Amino acid sequence: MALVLTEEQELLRDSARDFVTNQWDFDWLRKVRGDSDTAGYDPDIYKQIVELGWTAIPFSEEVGGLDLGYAELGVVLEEMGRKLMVTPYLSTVVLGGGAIALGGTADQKAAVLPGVCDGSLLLTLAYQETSRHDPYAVSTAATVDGDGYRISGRKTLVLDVQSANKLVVAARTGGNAGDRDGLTLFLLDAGADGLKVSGGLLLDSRSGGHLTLENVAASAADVVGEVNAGADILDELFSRAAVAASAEMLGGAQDAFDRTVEYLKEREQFGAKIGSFQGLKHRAARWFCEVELLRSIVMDALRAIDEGREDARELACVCKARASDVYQMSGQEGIQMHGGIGMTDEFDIGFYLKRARVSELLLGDSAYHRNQFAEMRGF
Amino acid sequence: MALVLTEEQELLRDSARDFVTNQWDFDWLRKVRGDSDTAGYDPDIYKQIVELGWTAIPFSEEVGGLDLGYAELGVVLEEMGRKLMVTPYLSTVVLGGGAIALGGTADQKAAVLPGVCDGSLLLTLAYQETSRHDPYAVSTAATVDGDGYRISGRKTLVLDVQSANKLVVAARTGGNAGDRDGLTLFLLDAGADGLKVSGGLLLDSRSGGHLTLENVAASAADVVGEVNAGADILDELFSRAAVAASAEMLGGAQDAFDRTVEYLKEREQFGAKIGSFQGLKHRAARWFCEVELLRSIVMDALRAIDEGREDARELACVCKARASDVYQMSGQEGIQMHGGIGMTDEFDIGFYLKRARVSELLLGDSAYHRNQFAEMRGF
Amino acid sequence: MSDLETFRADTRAWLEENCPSGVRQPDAPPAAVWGGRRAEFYNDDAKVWLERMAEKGWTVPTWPTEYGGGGLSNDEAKVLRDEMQRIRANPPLFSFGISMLGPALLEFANEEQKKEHLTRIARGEIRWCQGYSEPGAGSDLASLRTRAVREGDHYVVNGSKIWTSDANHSDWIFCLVRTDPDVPKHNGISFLLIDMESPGVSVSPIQLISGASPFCETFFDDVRVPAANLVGVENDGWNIAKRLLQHERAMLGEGARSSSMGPRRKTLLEVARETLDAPEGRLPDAVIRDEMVQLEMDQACYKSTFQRSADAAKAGRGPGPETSMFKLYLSEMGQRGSDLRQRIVGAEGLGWSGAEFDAEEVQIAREWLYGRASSILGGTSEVQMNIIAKRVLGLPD
Amino acid sequence: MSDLETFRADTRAWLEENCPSGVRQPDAPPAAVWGGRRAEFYNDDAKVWLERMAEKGWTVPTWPTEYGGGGLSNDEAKVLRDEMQRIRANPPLFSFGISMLGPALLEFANEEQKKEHLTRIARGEIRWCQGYSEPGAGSDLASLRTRAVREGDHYVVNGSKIWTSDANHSDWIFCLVRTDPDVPKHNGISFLLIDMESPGVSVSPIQLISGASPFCETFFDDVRVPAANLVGVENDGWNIAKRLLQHERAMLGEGARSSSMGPRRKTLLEVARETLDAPEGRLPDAVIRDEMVQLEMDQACYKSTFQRSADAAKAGRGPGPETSMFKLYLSEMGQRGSDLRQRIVGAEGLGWSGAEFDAEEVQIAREWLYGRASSILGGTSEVQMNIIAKRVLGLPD
Repeated sequence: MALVLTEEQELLRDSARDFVTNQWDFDWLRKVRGDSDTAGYDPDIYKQIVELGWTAIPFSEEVGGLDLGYAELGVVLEEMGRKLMVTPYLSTVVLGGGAIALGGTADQKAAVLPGVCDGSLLLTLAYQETSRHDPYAVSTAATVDGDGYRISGRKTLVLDVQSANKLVVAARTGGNAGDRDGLTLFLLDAGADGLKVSGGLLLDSRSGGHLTLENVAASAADVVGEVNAGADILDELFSRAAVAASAEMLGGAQDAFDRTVEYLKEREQFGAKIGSFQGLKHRAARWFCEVELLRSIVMDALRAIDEGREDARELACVCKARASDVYQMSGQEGIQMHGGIGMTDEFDIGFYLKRARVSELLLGDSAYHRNQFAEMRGF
Repeated sequence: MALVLTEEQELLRDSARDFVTNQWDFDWLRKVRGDSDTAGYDPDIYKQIVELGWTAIPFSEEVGGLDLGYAELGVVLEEMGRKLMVTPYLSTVVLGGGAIALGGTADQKAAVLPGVCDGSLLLTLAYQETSRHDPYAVSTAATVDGDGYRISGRKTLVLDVQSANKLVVAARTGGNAGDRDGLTLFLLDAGADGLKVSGGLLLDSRSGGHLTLENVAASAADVVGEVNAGADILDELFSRAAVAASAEMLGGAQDAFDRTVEYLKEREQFGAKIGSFQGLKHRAARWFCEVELLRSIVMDALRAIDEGREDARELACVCKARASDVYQMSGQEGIQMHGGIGMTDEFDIGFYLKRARVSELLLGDSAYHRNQFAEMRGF
Repeated sequence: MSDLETFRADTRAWLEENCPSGVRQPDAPPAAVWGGRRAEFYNDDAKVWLERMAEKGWTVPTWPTEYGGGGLSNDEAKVLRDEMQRIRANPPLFSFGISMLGPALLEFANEEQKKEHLTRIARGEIRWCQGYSEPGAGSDLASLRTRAVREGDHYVVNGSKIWTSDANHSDWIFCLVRTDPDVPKHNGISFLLIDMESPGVSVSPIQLISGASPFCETFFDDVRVPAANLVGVENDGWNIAKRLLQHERAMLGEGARSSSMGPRRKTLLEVARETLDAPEGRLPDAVIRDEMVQLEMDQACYKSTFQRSADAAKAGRGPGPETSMFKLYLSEMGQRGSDLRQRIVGAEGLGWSGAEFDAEEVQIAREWLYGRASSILGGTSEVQMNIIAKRVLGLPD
Repeated sequence: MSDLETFRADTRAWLEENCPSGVRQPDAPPAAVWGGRRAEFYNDDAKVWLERMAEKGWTVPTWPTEYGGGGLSNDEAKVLRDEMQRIRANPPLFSFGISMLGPALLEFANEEQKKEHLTRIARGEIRWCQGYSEPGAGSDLASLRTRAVREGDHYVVNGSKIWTSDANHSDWIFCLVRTDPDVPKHNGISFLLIDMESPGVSVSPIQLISGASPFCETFFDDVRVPAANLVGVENDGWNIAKRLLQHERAMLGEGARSSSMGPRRKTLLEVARETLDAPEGRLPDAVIRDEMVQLEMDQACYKSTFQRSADAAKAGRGPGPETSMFKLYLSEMGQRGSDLRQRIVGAEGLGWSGAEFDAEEVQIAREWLYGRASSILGGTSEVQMNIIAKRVLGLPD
């Protein structure tokens, strides 16, 4: 696939941009902070997203999906990312839904994915236990109990943990924390006995938090994929999710850049537009290049997934590493070039830095992905 | 000691600057390339340096020295570094002379150091065997042979190996390459049987090359310090030499900076002095800060040696790491800001980049010293 | 015994007798006394300590005694500082009056002004804030538009100031105002002292990206200020302002030193050891380790540079444009430090609010965000680079 | 079979028959044919290959057949390229005539000029060099001072050009000259073609910091040039120049692709494994490893960007100002690569001359030095950033 949008993709992008611009209230990011009863997202917005068909994009027609690809998923994620929209889309469609679509049984797919597509079901993935993304560092134990399992442990940084109806939980049925073998994924109800959600508001006004499991019962039918082979699903899932997250990050980086360039053209200081100062010009030029390079690698990595290319996982590492760095740079340069006003909560630019930081640390930061890439390439 | 020059040090600096400006011919750096019979330095310049007393600076009065400190040594090295003067000073006074002064027997000191001070003797240190600075990575073997030793092995990047009359050679009397224990230093004559010098011209018009030892005989009296404890001398020697080299590098970085700032003030393009372009201004400002920070740490590290301070070795790491980075940056920015003309051999600025690279890799680059520092600090 | 040694012995004895345990670590809380009409003391000892020190003039040890100072030489002041540190005594008083306004008044104010204001600063009776920046002016301070019009023996002031730190807790504000709009911008500026209880002054705190902040916006609506509150010559305030900015940058540059005020933070190394579960030995993450070392090394260079500058100052050079270098570096090193800290703790440093996140976690995030201000406020990094290029390197406009 | 598939089959068959083994890897040496009056061929096959390809017009496959081209569509040209790569055939001809001057002549020259010059370029009869930069002008190309004065049906040219690559091997030079010194600088420039055998032309090679170089300085001393050699309108040469610079940047940006010409170099990874004595497993130097990976990743991003640009071009957009981005990045990545290479080999990459150092060692050092030119020549990185800021971002002057 060529690294340009097809006509259909351009239409999708335009309609997504319209929707985000006109329906999403950026100020929601501030309002949610005072709202202790928040669901962690705006249900009305999510309803509209469902109506637009976005939740159905990557799923097969059998389960009510549109059978489109990551290229299309990336288009809508980028547009949502531009205005820092908060929805349980990434956790439901990409993470939870992605896990079921990749590794779920036919029954699980039939039970879960139609609900994801029609918006009646919200999912998330609970895997992280240590401070930094490390997929095999799972200690949560699933011990055999009769025909089923009892799961106990604690998960951290579970995105949208408050709103999810069902959770895909990584637990250990063999081996030790750090081992690739012995991981098993379970599909659990949010209301299961012994499952305790403790959520909060993240830096960037997304929701997330801890999940505590105390002897949570799971049946053999709740196992996603095969016992002890959860890593096969997780490896592919995280690779894809990293690219999806990068598409969203690209949108944010692009918008922070665009806003700042506009500001450079308007703002006057020392009797001139500040955009006429070469010091800022050169930094803006470099920033432009960084965002362009990010856009290219995001497009390439999305298509590599759709095409099942051999280099897809390598590209995913390159993609998330660069997205993390470029978005962080965009947040920082955005504030610095706006000056004092950029530091105020009243102004929007600061929210990009916050989203950049959370997104950077979710699913592995650039150092993590450099190391992964090095291992794949045999460095 | 305060981090300012004393009146005496200022006088020394002024006279050194006069000498280097008026007596040293920068063009020598070009001329030596066509001269296959070169001694690797200008003997007449070295003679004058001796007359100025510089070779006597760090040695005790008993051996004909001036009994001054590293603070003073740093002053003259910086001035020599400014104009990229080529002399066997570093190898003779700092490395070879330093090894004898630190660890030599009374007989060795009496035999060697007066000659270093009065210029009749040139020394060097032969220790490196691998591509990168790694003091304990010595395989050259010194095996017991009667009352003495037979030494065989190969040394690389031996500075001024062509002109040295005597060499301090690190060899292994125990342990394996990489071990701290089992190293022994020997003082050998350049003309010793089995010792083969194969020198060339380095990038920066200094001389250096390989040394091959084939069953070179050494007596017990040739051992510098104690058998198997050569690392005690080397650790301190390299720490001091790193600071001395940094002082020379500071001079080069400062001069490259000064030349470039002058150029920015003179050169016109697009109808204006290029120094008026903010892009270059900001880079010049950062460069200024880097050189100033380097100057501070060099001064501090020199004085830490003289005062025998506990943090002297840590500072030496900070110092050489920064000197390596700042000098390299100075070489690169110097050429870039001069533009095309900076790339021509006819123009002087390119020589700073060359000296920066050789100096960076001699005695450990910044990554090496960051790691050393980390070990000292328990990271 | 030399005079200085005698002074040290006397000072040590006096401190031993007069410095109450409640202002000495570890008894003293990590808090500061800022003085002012609404002064708050973290405990009774802090109040006693301020009174006793003010009595000796040691809240401002080097100021002349006739203005409430201690009349000490720089060497004596250093002895006093050393001795206070020895017994880990909190400073009795912090204020912008001491660090910024005072030195400027000593240099530029008339005798009445010095008598009135310096003594009250020394005793901690009046808390001052700074009114320089204006909305829309940013780093281009001299483009300020707050207008002061002379009417008889008063100025009438209209306009607003932004980034007035702690204005909501302050009693007076020292302000740059425009007294002549018809001349080139640096020329028509005056330096005015304004009592914030004057009718027409109002203050509104600023919410930052990191949450609540010490910064305010301060509004002036037909505020009448006695003409006697003009410092120096009308329309010649820019010179005072520049001098004051140098003191501010020097103060910000020295920030690293006074950071001993807060509770001891875990070092980056401690945080990394905890988070990476590596209580000893080489840190398992080589890349993080290398970044941490680079930061430590840069801090060592900064420390040497600061020392060199201080040693040079002893030899007679005051704070000059090289203070821009300190501001530039200190802010960036601080940013790198808090950035690294947050990246190391990862998931544990991403919370904004909720019972879910403990205070330390939230603090890491807030500090990281707040730290972005350090390269903007007090003159952006870009302005510092401009100053270096122009005043130190002499590059053309 | 589609037309394109037919074309592919035909091309493959033709190549199989006509491409001699001496120009195919591994038999072919890694050398190029540059053509010209003093053309040199690395072997006899190379001469045959050029003749056969020129016959088909495939030295310049997309040029019109009437000017010696192959008249192929872009898609067909890509098929040809693919098929040549498949059999690892060296390109028959390299030249600035093909990559730079040709496209400009196609766009701006008159019929006679096209007929005369394009066909000779296509057949490799004339080797061209570029006369743009002047001593003292640097990146400010338009400040050029080489003067061309019209005298009857000739121009008389005086002045000099610098960085005229391979001028000492070239037959003709395409030049920017000043034809009107009295108008603003971009306006009085013309584009002139000059035969270097004309009396008064002389060439002097330039020694770089890395040693001998392909660059020259070219001098014009009362050189008489027929007025018919003016391309486009007098005083309107700047437009042609700008267009040509875009082609040059695109070519420099594409450099990474044509690098397959040289002998295969050891990769950085191979060099690191050898030098660090780590034939397998994780590289022992974590910091070097991380730097190498970062470079690899940046190269991957560059590759995707280049592909995206090509895909966009297919959709109808020609090389625009974003080629500045390629120039900026490619030069810096190259510099980082050769810098890393030299730092990895350490002591083994510091030799300048002497039997002591083997050729590979010396080459590492020379390449590292020569690489510093890439961010300067062909428009400095600063100029590329200016172009991006102005033409892409629309930032004000």
